[in-house]
Amino acid sequence: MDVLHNLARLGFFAATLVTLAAAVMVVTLRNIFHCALALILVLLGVAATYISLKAEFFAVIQILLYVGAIMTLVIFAIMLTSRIGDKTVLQNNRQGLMSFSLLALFNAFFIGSVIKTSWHLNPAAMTANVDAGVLGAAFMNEYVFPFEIISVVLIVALVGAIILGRSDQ
Amino acid sequence: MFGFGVLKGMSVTLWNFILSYVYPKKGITTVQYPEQKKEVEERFRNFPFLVYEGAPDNMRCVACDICSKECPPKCIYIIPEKDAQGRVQKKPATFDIDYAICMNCGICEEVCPFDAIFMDHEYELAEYERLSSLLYHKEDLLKPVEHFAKIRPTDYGRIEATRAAKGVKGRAQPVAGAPPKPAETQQSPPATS
Amino acid sequence: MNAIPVSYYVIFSGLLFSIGLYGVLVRRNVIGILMSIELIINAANINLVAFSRYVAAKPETGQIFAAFVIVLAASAAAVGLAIVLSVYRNRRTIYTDEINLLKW
Amino acid sequence: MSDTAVHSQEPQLLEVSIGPQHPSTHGVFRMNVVLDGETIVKLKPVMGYLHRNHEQLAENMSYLASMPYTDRLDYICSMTNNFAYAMAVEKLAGIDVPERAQYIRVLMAELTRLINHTLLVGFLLNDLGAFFTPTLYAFREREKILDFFEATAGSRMMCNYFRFGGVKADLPAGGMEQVKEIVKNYSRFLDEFERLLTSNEILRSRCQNVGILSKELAVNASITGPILRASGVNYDIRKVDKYSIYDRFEFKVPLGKVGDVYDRYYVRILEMRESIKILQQLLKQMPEKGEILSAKGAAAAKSPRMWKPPAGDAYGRIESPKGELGFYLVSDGSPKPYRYHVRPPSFINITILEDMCLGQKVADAIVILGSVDIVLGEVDR
Amino acid sequence: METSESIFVVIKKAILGFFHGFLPDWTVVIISILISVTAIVIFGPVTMMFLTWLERKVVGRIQNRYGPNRAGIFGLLQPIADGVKMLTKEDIVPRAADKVTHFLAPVIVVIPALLVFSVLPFGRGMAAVNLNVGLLFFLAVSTMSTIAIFMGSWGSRNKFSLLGGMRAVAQMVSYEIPMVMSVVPVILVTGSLSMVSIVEAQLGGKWFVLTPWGFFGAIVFFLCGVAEVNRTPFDLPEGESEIIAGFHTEYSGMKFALFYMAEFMSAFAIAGLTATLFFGGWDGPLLPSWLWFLVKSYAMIFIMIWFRGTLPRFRIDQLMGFAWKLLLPFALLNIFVAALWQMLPAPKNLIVSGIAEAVILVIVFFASRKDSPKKRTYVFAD
Repeated sequence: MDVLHNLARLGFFAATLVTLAAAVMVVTLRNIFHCALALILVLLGVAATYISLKAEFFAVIQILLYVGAIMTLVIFAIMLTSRIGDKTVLQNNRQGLMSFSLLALFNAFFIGSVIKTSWHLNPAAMTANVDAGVLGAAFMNEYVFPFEIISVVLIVALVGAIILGRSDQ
Repeated sequence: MFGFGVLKGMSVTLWNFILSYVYPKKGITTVQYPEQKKEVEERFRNFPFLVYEGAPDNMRCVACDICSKECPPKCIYIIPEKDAQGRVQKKPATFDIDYAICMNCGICEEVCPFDAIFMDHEYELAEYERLSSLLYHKEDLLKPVEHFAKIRPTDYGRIEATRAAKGVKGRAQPVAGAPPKPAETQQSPPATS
Repeated sequence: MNAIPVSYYVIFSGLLFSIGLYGVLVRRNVIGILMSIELIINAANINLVAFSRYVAAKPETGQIFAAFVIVLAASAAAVGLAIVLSVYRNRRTIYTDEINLLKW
Repeated sequence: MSDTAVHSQEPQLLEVSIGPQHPSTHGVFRMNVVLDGETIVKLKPVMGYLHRNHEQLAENMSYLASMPYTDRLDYICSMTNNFAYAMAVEKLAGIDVPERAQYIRVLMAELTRLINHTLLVGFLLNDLGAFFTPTLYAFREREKILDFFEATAGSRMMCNYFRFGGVKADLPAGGMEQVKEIVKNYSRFLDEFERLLTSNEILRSRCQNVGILSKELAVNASITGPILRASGVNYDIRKVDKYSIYDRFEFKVPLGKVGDVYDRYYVRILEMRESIKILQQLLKQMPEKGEILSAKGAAAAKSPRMWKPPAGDAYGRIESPKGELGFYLVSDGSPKPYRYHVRPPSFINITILEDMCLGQKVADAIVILGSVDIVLGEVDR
Repeated sequence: METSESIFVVIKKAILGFFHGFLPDWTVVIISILISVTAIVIFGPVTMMFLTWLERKVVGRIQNRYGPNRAGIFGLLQPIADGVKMLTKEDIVPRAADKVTHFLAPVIVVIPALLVFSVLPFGRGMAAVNLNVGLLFFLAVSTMSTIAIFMGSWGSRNKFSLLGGMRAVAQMVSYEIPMVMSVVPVILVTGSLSMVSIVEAQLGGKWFVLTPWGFFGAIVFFLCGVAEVNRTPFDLPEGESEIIAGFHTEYSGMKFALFYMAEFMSAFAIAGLTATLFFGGWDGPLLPSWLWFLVKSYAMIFIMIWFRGTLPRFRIDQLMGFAWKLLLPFALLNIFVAALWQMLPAPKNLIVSGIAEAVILVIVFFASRKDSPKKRTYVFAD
């Protein structure tokens, strides 16, 4: 079954590459709607990454929430703020070169340090099964307080969004 | 309240659905056209045709041009025949009806003093080309009076009766002898177009 | 599958983060900036989930925090886009360099 | 680059041109709609795509030759168009109509009303988004009446049946039985129709309080027909003029209270029921035999190009299914009318479209247009 | 009986056994996956073709017509004729269109519609993938079609398309919520997100639809599902009488057919999911399990077509009101009722949850009475 594992790894790397390429598209494309579509591709790639981490539940949640909800919101905002016949205008400012070089520098250091680091792996965690039940139990027991707080935050945010987004009349 | 009106409506459609299977006579209204044809009514009128008696040469039309003048969309075009001396004969040389323009109103039939033009029942006249193929000439338009008797027996009976009463029998020969005067007096002179 | 070392995930998320940061720095369009922020958040989430799978004492911890992050991202997106819409309604633009008045 | 900092408080508007190629504009009608989201802030009806020069044509041909052209005004109700035109010419020339012909005329007019209202309700439901079922039920019933028209007049839609001073031909053999059958079954069909539609919550919520037309506006804009009566104005020319023999029948005029789409829908259903009542009385009263074309009329029909009405003018109007249909004729004594004018109910009723649509959703505009009941042949002429 | 019951499983095993003879293990796994994928990829379009025929037939019969009856016996070849016609049509791309998006949208819209079939249990042991988050997977993937519709409407650069796309997204996002909420009771009672275990929890006629919460949950879920796949009376995004065809106004030929295909496949998927969640999936006596599943799914499909044959369309604000004001509270309260059902012992729970459901119904009835349309009276003048 080694071949299958290798195939899976290959799939993972391909997904990673596609994700990164799509991410680059998100920040470089001129048409903002295309950027949003590329972002959806990124989110799906990230969901694939979660699957490779054996977090299927989380991957599905990622699709459901990010692609289903947040991206819909983003696209709606794009639709409402740009006219249908608009020409594509310059989307980037003139800080591109500087930002790129700084970030390249940062990444060089970052990747170097990551490769050098030896991680203290936890073999128990690597094989453990994390399904919806385990997550739910954790939410309801250990993390119940943050869970409640986050729900309050969400409600406040939604109410705030409604108030902000409401037209004046 | 909410939903019951919808359910009531849905019961109607379900009833029609079931009816179409158990009692197709009432539940289905489709006429399977090319195979099955709905019989047209006797008075149904589509496009006009010219009547002849016996031979196509013996047509009732005298080229009086009334129908062509009364025709609301002006789709009839008549040129009377002329003999060697250039005298106008009581017979059309050209009698064209543009079926593409004709609107089936039946006025030509009503105004014709000679009962020479009638509305046909033929309705399958589709053509690929609409200019020349729908322009019907005299030869295409001529049909025997028996055809008229077949498609509209009631009207045929009535019209023949009045014709007999007026003493008109067929159409006089264009040559030889004095032509019998038609009963109508307002017959206009043949067109000079 | 576990043969993929954790550093791959970290580098992946680092690159994603950098791209997102680049977007935040260079984008003029507010919605573009928000989308770049989503990239950054996703990079963080990958880290959380990956570390919880490889390093953490309990494998669900990271996922739970990632879930919190998603909720916060949703809130941020909702509020942020609402702000964008109201800015657009008032100013007819969503380009950061054109929103240059301190009041309207 | 972009339009920087336009300090306008206007919401973003979207201008949409609904029509002339659109599935539910009932022909080639066009509405220029300005939308705020889905709400209409401005609506401009654009018409004339089907203009055929009807009036000018009629002024250049004999009186009878216009008769088939009136069929094509409101091509769903050719019989009532004929009726109005025949009435105008009869007034002009002083032709009287024999008894039996009057009955046949009213019979045809009321059957036409049934056709029109049934079809209208079907199409209204199509505009509401139903997938053709009510329309096809309406067609199913209409077909029976059209069969009768074909048997009598020779044509299903373009009947060309009325003549000055009567009608073209008597009812065919078996015609009376056919009508009796239609009248008998029609109220059963209406029951089925109502079961399908009237209590349907979706239809009610879509139609109620949508496109309200106030009494005052309706009167001021000279709206006629079921739309006017749905707004609560009691005005039915059959009652007001008592033309033809309408004074011999007992019928009522249903009136709405709110004046919205639902009232217009239901007033029409009720009118159909009243029409059935008229037809039932008519079938009882109708004389078995009799003249169908007066002598004067026969002369006019035999040689239309020679027939000259006296100089003068006349306005003949009837309550067509869509409203007041009138023909105004001026004669200078020649065989052609000097002036020929149509008062088309569709055209005048459509003028208040914007007033009814403002502030409604775009889907409502379609429904309101459907409830006004226009036929483009009549609007554009 | 036994063979017909598991005929497809047996066939798959036989094929795999054949390949196992001479191929290494890992290829067998891949072949196994391929067989499932092929089965779904064939099943989806075939279902769609059959559904187009069925819809036209049923609607035709409702409208006193025959429906398609020319191509083949009972017109069964009509979908093929349609397909040929679609293929030979000109592929029109508007000049102003966003070409890439316009091209990708119909491709992308089919993918989620096909993907959701992978977790549906078509019969005993006949789910292509027994995912332990199957239900969530279904819901998550079906939201993806929103994006494709959006792409289509945006890419067409047509105002009608744009309106349709806006409507589609608003509608699908709104109906997602009561839909998920109406599924929660099922998850609550079965304690699993896997479709297979949900069906197994209902084996032996213990269908959830026979419980008070399940009955109303099924109604809510089905209505939401109908809205989710944009069918009458919730077909606003493509309401042809208002915005012509909504998001696919500018599509022709095969691209249009792909949208159509996606719509019908999702409709079938929703019907299948309703059957799985509330009607016991493939559970049933006598007939083989997969046939039971199909019978139940097609019963749901019939109801959808019946809706289509009867009902007019909602308006956008009414549609939103229906989701947020009626279905969502109802679905939320239904969770509570399901919890009651689960907590209480066997005979008591039926009564208690039944009463609770009745109370909820009465509350909803009175709460919605103000908004609901009225009966009217008319006066008659002489």
